[in-house]
Amino acid sequence: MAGFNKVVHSYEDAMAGLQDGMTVIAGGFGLCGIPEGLIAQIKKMGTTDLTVVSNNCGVDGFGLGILLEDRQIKKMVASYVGENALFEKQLLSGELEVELTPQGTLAEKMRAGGAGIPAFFTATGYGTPVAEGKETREINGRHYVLEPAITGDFAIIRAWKADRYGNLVFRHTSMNFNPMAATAGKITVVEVEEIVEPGELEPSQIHTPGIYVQRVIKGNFEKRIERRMVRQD
Amino acid sequence: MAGFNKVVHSYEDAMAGLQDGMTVIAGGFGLCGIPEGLIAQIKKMGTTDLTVVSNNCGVDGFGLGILLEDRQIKKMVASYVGENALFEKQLLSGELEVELTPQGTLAEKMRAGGAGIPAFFTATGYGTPVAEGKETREINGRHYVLEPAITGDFAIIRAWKADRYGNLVFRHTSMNFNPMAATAGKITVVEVEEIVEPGELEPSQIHTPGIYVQRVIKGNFEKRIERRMVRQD
Amino acid sequence: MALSREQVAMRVAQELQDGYYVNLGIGIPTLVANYVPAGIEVMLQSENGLLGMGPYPTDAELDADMINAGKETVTAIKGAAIFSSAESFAMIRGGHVDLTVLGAFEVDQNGNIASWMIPGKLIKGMGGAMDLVAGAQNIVVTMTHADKYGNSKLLNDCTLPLTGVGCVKKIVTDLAVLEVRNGAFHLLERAPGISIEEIQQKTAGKLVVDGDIPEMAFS
Amino acid sequence: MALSREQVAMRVAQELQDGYYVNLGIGIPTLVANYVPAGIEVMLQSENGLLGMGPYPTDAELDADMINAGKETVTAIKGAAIFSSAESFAMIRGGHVDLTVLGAFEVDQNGNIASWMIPGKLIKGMGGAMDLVAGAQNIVVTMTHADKYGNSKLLNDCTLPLTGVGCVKKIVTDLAVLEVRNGAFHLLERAPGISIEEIQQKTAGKLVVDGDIPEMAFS
Repeated sequence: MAGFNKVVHSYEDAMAGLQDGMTVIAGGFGLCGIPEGLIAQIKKMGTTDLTVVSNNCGVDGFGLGILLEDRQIKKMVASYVGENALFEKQLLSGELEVELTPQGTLAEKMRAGGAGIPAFFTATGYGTPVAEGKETREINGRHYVLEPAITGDFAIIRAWKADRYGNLVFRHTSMNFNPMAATAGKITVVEVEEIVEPGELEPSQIHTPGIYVQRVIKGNFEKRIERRMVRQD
Repeated sequence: MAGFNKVVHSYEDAMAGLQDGMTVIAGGFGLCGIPEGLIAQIKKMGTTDLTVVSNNCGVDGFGLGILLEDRQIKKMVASYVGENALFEKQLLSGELEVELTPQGTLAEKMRAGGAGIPAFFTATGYGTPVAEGKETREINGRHYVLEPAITGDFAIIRAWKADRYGNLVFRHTSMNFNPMAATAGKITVVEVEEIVEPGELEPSQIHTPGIYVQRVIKGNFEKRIERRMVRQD
Repeated sequence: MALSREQVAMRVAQELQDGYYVNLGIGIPTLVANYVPAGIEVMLQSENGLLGMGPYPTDAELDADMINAGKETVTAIKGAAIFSSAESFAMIRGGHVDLTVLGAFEVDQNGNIASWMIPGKLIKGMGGAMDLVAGAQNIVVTMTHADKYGNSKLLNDCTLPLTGVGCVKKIVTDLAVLEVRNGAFHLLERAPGISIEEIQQKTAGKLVVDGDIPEMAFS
Repeated sequence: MALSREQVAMRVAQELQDGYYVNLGIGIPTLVANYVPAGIEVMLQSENGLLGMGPYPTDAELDADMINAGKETVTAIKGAAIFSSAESFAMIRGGHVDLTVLGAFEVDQNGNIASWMIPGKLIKGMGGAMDLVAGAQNIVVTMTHADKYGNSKLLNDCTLPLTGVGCVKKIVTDLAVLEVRNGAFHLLERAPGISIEEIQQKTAGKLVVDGDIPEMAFS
């Protein structure tokens, strides 16, 4: 049973092995579905020169944004980074490198990385700065760009429920990039709201099968809301 | 509401528009998860010169195998066709063309077809007859084959439950190729065991979102077992 | 008179058809959801992984795990589906979304669109816009016809970095509805009280005015 | 004496490690599940979309919607996951499966394998075998050392159409355990009572015999 008990009990164990210069793929969209405690642990460890792959880089003072404070991120691969001032400052000063990637291409690059597809063609970005320096090809009358897959030394994700095998279920739209990120890490670490017994998750309703997951830790989440909108009813 | 009520009430309506020479992608693995009634309707319609894309071609007298009886299939794209004698006979006599495709590549080609990825690289089949005539490329020291996507004029699939929006849930391992087939048809027709009200399916537990589905019909299934194995307990 | 933001949204809403799957961008496009014509139903796709987006939540419904692509809290309608970003963009890239409505800085007469980056200003990123314009069956662009200095946004050639090539089919501005076809902007409708001359004057790209051009109708 | 099918499976089972995800092919590989060593746990992957395959069902459990890649009715263990064929082969192709055990017609000293097609006989198709040999971290081949006419199946070069190139790491036959490395078969173990001479005589490809070659141990 030891071999399949992936639950760890400290953030130190959860992120053990992370080293300077590694690539970390992070799940989440904005502040939704982000592994808050794992990010905090990376800040605590002080690991530097990281390449971070994530749709966004959090906000000032929360989410991945906190890794900017001590300049732990060398390069960011993201689709949208317009939410924090520190990011802008480090980008303009040349301390931070950014590779802007269309959101759908980013999701597909992670999936491809996990699925053993080293590269794929997409129409997204053809004729734009995104295609510069990349191979393009006309297929059946449309133009496409060849995009390489992404894999990471670590993937850090958030899920709702996990069992000790690492089977995962996500809650509502906090799913977003988490399932693909999970597949693309050499070591995939999942921070969850709840750990359940094997068999409690209906097999055909598992979003991420445990084979992709190396470590599971139970976290506590602030779940900060980025744009609180309510209607009066 | 009319625009999203995808439920049809006859097999004639379900397969309306199918014409000689079209490409039909079918879900199912062996006899598990196959759209029995939709296949029977194609037999009844007598449509010919079909290209059928499916992991298998049923067995003699059941599943896609019945479309061989009146020679409705011109070409079969499949990974394994060793289960029926009529298939063998038509193949050897030259009445039937077959394009053998590795199972994982077949699944990925359907997914790519539905996802707007016209082609992708895979290591599967490199150095084998599957790669003959195809572009190959070395990426990071491994050899890969470029595989084109598959799309169909029709996709015929089986699901467990559907709502009128076409949202689908599959039962156990009858899922198999059905979700990818669903995405790759210009017209995707789903035969289901049960039609439920919108809202009965938990949104994050829907396997196939309704956007991929054009028609839903309630069927009755024989669910023939190909290899019945039981243990004595 | 030039249309208000709400009127632009109202006019765009006339492009909706029953059973359409629609992705609405941030800004004016978002308002389109308020003007879906009576008797038709559309399903809103939000690219972070939600098909069947509903209104903002009540205080009681508020849930940090339920947001839209603008990172706003939202709800899901009955019959909604929630999925991963890869699945969401499979839908978009695969051409399953019927209509995308989005804003732009510039559009040109060949259907090119620039909407994500102004060099020299901060680069925020393209988000899902490049996938949306490459993937949707129909792209409608909403924007003011000219910028605040009076410079046309309908050009011969976009000057800013592109979001997509040859993808824009229709443009709804505060002055006009135009179709992009055969290397030109074809004027289809005028805003009430706006003259063809004014539209001509504020359109830098090639404008085709063929026959009578009706005023937009807001019933 | 040459090993029985069960003994080959028992020997292959010694390759299992605690926590391994394993895909077992049809035939002898399937038997490996019966000999998982005490104290370790492995998870069986069936490529039609099941991770955590259990034993055959009882009559009461029998369900047509629950099959394995051999199209046999099966069960799922507690903690199993079920998914689509695309997801299943994402796992396989992406290198997440630790070990694949499968049969073969021929293997050669460069790790090439031929297992799916004999020209002139009916072509049944490769099923998932090509993906499995291209994707798994470790490939163990089980087969008889020679065919029924005494012809070696361990060759310089495969003569039949290939399933995969340079992918076979280890071979367990009825006579020996061999590792494929540096363009040769390296003899690791002999079946009890089988001489090196007999193995040499039945191995057409380059065989390296380095030092003492122990007999297989079946505890």
